[in-house]
Amino acid sequence: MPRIGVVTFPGSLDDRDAARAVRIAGAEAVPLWHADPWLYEVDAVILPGGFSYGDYLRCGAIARFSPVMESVIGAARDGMPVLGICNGFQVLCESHLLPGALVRNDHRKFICKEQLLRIENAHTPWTSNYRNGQEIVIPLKNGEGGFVADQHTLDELEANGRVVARYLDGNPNGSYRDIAGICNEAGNVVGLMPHPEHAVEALTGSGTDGLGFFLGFPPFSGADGPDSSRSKVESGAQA
Amino acid sequence: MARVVVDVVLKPEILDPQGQAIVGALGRLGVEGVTSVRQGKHFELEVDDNVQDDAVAKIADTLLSNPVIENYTISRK
Amino acid sequence: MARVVVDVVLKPEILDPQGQAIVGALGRLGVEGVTSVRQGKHFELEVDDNVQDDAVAKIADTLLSNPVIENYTISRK
Amino acid sequence: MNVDTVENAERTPEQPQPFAELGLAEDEYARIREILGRRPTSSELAIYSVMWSEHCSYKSSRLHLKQFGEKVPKTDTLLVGMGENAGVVDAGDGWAVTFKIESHNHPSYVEPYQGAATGVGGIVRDILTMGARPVAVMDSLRFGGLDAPDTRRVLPGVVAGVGGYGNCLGLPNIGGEVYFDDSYLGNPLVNALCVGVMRTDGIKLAKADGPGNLVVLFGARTGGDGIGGASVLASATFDETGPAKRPSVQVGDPFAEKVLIECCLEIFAADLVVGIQDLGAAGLSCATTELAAAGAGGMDVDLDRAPLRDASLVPEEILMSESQERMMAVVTPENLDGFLAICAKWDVLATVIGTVTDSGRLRMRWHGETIVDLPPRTAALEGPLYRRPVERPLDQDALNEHDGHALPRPRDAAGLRDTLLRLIASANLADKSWVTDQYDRFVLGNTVLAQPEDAGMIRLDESTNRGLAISVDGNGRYTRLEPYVGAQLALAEAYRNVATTGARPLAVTNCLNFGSPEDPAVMWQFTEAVRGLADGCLALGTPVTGGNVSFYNQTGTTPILPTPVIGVLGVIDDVTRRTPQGFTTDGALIYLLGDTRDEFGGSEWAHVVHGYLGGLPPAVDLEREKLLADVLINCSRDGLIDSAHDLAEGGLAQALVESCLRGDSGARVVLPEGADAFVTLFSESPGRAIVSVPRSEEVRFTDMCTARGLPHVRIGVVDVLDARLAVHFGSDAFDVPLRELRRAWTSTLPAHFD
Ligand SMILES: Nc1ncnc2c1ncn2[C@@H]1O[C@H](COP(=O)(O)OP(=O)(O)O)[C@@H](O)[C@H]1O
Ligand SMILES: [Mg+2]
Repeated sequence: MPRIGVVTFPGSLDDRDAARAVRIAGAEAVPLWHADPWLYEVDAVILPGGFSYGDYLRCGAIARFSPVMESVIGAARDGMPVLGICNGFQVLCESHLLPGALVRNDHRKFICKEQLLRIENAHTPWTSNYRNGQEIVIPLKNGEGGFVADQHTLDELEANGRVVARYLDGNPNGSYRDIAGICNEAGNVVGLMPHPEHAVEALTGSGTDGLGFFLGFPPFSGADGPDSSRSKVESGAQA
Repeated sequence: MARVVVDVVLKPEILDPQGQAIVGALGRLGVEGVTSVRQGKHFELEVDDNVQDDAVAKIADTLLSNPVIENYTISRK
Repeated sequence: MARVVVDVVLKPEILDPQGQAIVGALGRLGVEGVTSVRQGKHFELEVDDNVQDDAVAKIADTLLSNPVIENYTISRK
Repeated sequence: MNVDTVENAERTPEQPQPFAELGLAEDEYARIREILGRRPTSSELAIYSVMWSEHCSYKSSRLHLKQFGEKVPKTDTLLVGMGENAGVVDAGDGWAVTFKIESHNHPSYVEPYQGAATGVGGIVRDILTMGARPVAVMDSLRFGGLDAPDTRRVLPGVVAGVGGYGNCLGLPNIGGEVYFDDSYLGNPLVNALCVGVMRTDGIKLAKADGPGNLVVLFGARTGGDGIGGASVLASATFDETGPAKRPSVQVGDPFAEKVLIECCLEIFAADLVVGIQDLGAAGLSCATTELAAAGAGGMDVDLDRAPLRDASLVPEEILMSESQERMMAVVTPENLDGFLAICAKWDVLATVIGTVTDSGRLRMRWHGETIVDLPPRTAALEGPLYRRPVERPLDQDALNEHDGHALPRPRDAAGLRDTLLRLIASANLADKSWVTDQYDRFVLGNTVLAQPEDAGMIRLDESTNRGLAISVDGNGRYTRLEPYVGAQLALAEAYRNVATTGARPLAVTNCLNFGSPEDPAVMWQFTEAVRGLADGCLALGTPVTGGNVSFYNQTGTTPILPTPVIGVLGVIDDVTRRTPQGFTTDGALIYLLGDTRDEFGGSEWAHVVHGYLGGLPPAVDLEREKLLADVLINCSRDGLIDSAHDLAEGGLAQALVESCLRGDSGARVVLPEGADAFVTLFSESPGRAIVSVPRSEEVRFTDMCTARGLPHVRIGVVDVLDARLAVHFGSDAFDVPLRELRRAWTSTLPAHFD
């Protein structure tokens, strides 16, 4: 069974949800604690939503310096799949694992809604269960979800297929080029503003469109996971 | 045109969770010598030359700060 | 003990919805002469006397601001 | 700094003291002297003044609230009744649920964001204190007129504050209310509800038992927040207070509270506390006196050990401080290390500040000298009790007589259509998603129903699908017209909303928002409302488990509309059986359940179209409410209906529009033959709901209604593909495209606040 770590920072909120999503997807959720550097040989890591350390300064700014992040940053550079959702996305940007930054929504309000998205890159370990161009609905909830980067960075993201998901049916937070999610050059690190972990059961959340994000394991071909005998996903990231 | 800066800070007796979070983070980062941090807001206004300080004070009072919990200072650059 | 102020503002090319909203509100209040507002953050640090400017710059660079979107200035009071 | 010690107080019996400034009456002060046998020290005076304030002692209301305990229905679901931080209800399978609603009205007017935020923070700590994990919040909000400039200041701040704090705690917001009325302009109402869940053997109580046990203060440091807030801010009108004299308000730190919640839950799980109390209004004064009074009877406290944020605070201020995010626990010496270790893990500051004793005295020391020595019961439990004068308002008869029967009513299709569009776009009936979209409803992954559904519903147990449902309701205009009935209408609506989703209503919480108790007319409204609520709860079999009274909601001498806000909690065995509000099944038959009468007193129609308030509110029939609830619950259990929506303000028309828009389905409606179309569409008779019944279940459904004697009439059919609401009556008809309905219903709030 793939083992997926879910990090809890003080102020993490969606860590239980992410762990539940992992379990529903048939994997084992391994709790990781912000103050411990150990990753317990997990195959992938999820940085969940929430307000790490209160997010008073800038979202993700303080979490970036936690002991667990040091290990996550190292593992991500070595190819371990990492998914940052909402606050996790902010942490990834603050950690410079992903380019750009997330700023206050252009309408200045927190927004919680069911959001239509288009998957633009189905070749990351987190999106391999979708088709390019597939439209899904998952919850979006953030106060600082506006993705910004300079023109050059944006062009580069577009040119290299690093925009993973885009908002459809109206831009909910002022993100440049309607960007909802991006990945790093290697494709193993994905940041996503909306919340697939809130769309894994028909009874709660917005349906089951988000489950695919958690089904893409055994691990990403680029990763030299602790259990390398495990078969690899065919469609590894195409950088 | 002139640039006027309004800095809004929480009154000293009011809790500043933001500043506290920063002090905590600095501690974890091993930075020493910073004993307290207060976080406030910083506004840069471009105003016509005929806008006087008392007009800016009124703006600061009603819109940029809540006098119940915050103080502000005005400076021209 | 010394007080050091760090002001962090969004880079000019980054949209500042809060500043814009303030301009809009001023218009509704009938205040004239304010052509633009940018909102940033204002930090007041109490530091030991031996803390030098470069140490503060490092704090501002790594923690208080995100260089991707923000600039900062440091001043001593 | 000269500190007033007990010794000093004994030496200087005649020293004048500022009891009046602290809100104490002369005879109250005299009683304190009598209790102590000397003058109080200034610290003791601080304690008594906050503990004997209206806010903490309920001195004007206690006499009347007793009814909730006296008229308690026979029920085996109550695990903890009134009097604790919150009541606890048995939800089955070993689950216990606790819930409570509380006001934060005045602070939200002064500083909307922080006032509302700390309102949420406070009620969440109350729930946590019972030993429960908080699992959801709700908010009931009332503001001045939609067009009033100050509403633009207050509403966005309040909503951002409710959201800012609740979202940051990771608690889904699953429902609430937003109302507008001019009477709330200088007195917005911000009532926050929290619900928590625990195992029945995990209930914690606020008492300091076991002499020798340690008293631990943990969480945030104590600062100068809201000093005097409890008595000055929450118990006296502040309309004449100029900006310079504005009272200081509290600032919340939701991150500190989130950490405190996780820390407490870990401590509870390890069974490391004997008793626990949150620090809310009246802070340390309240926590120490209440814990001691409910437990072994005494406590010794070293006040200088309390960690301070501001070193210049004096003992009186420390005792009155309302700094947020603090808790007090009683811990055995053996468990102290374990307790402190968990606090350290969560980076929560914890300090032993005292010991439990059986001396019958609360003693506090400061720099080695005794500054407090009082019997804690006298502060916590034996506060003053007032029988305030009660007098029916002089204008009440005139108000009830002028019932507005002559107000012109629309008759033809065009007039009815216009009225419908106008009503759904009106402030109180319009879509509230501008507000509720600022609240996280998904977090924790157990939200089965949330706004705009009739009630919020949370799954308690993933393995069994057992769940709970809650609704909060109130109607100030109904209550103004007839307080006894108004309170019962609010209760009936919340009860009905819960049953509409398929859950069985079990228990009640309430927040009573009124003007000054020193005004006999207000006191009449209050006593009538309390009597109505107590009688109503007895009739429905749903005990009151707790609540909150907020007096002095008035501007000058003009009180707000009397506004009891009632929360009803229900339980459902299987949340997969829940009944949602929207029409979704093509061809399903729409039935109207209950009786429709010509009832427009206090209605939205009279208010919106004629600006009129007069007559009597709709008549309430609690036996009928029970019957309707039974039918709705059985329908859910047996799978007889696909949707249900209760009828309330705006009547049938509003309910039809909401069910259509929620399910994005059209409907063809034929009003019952011979019925007055206007009355059928817009009357606000309670005890009604609309349901959609799949054709295959129609016979079973109607058989059940007939057998139980519930009036039911088929009024139409769901037409998923025909995107409009068509209404036929007599030989006439009108229809409105869903697009037009949606635009009218959803544009109002954004147009005012964006
Ligand atoms: N302040 C609020 N917070 C959360 N939900 C709200 C709020 N105001 C209204 N709602 C939700 O909007 C919906 C419509 O409210 P309302 O018309 O008062 O419902 P009802 O009449 O059925 O009680 C309900 O689901 C209610 O819970
Ligand atoms: Mg209602």
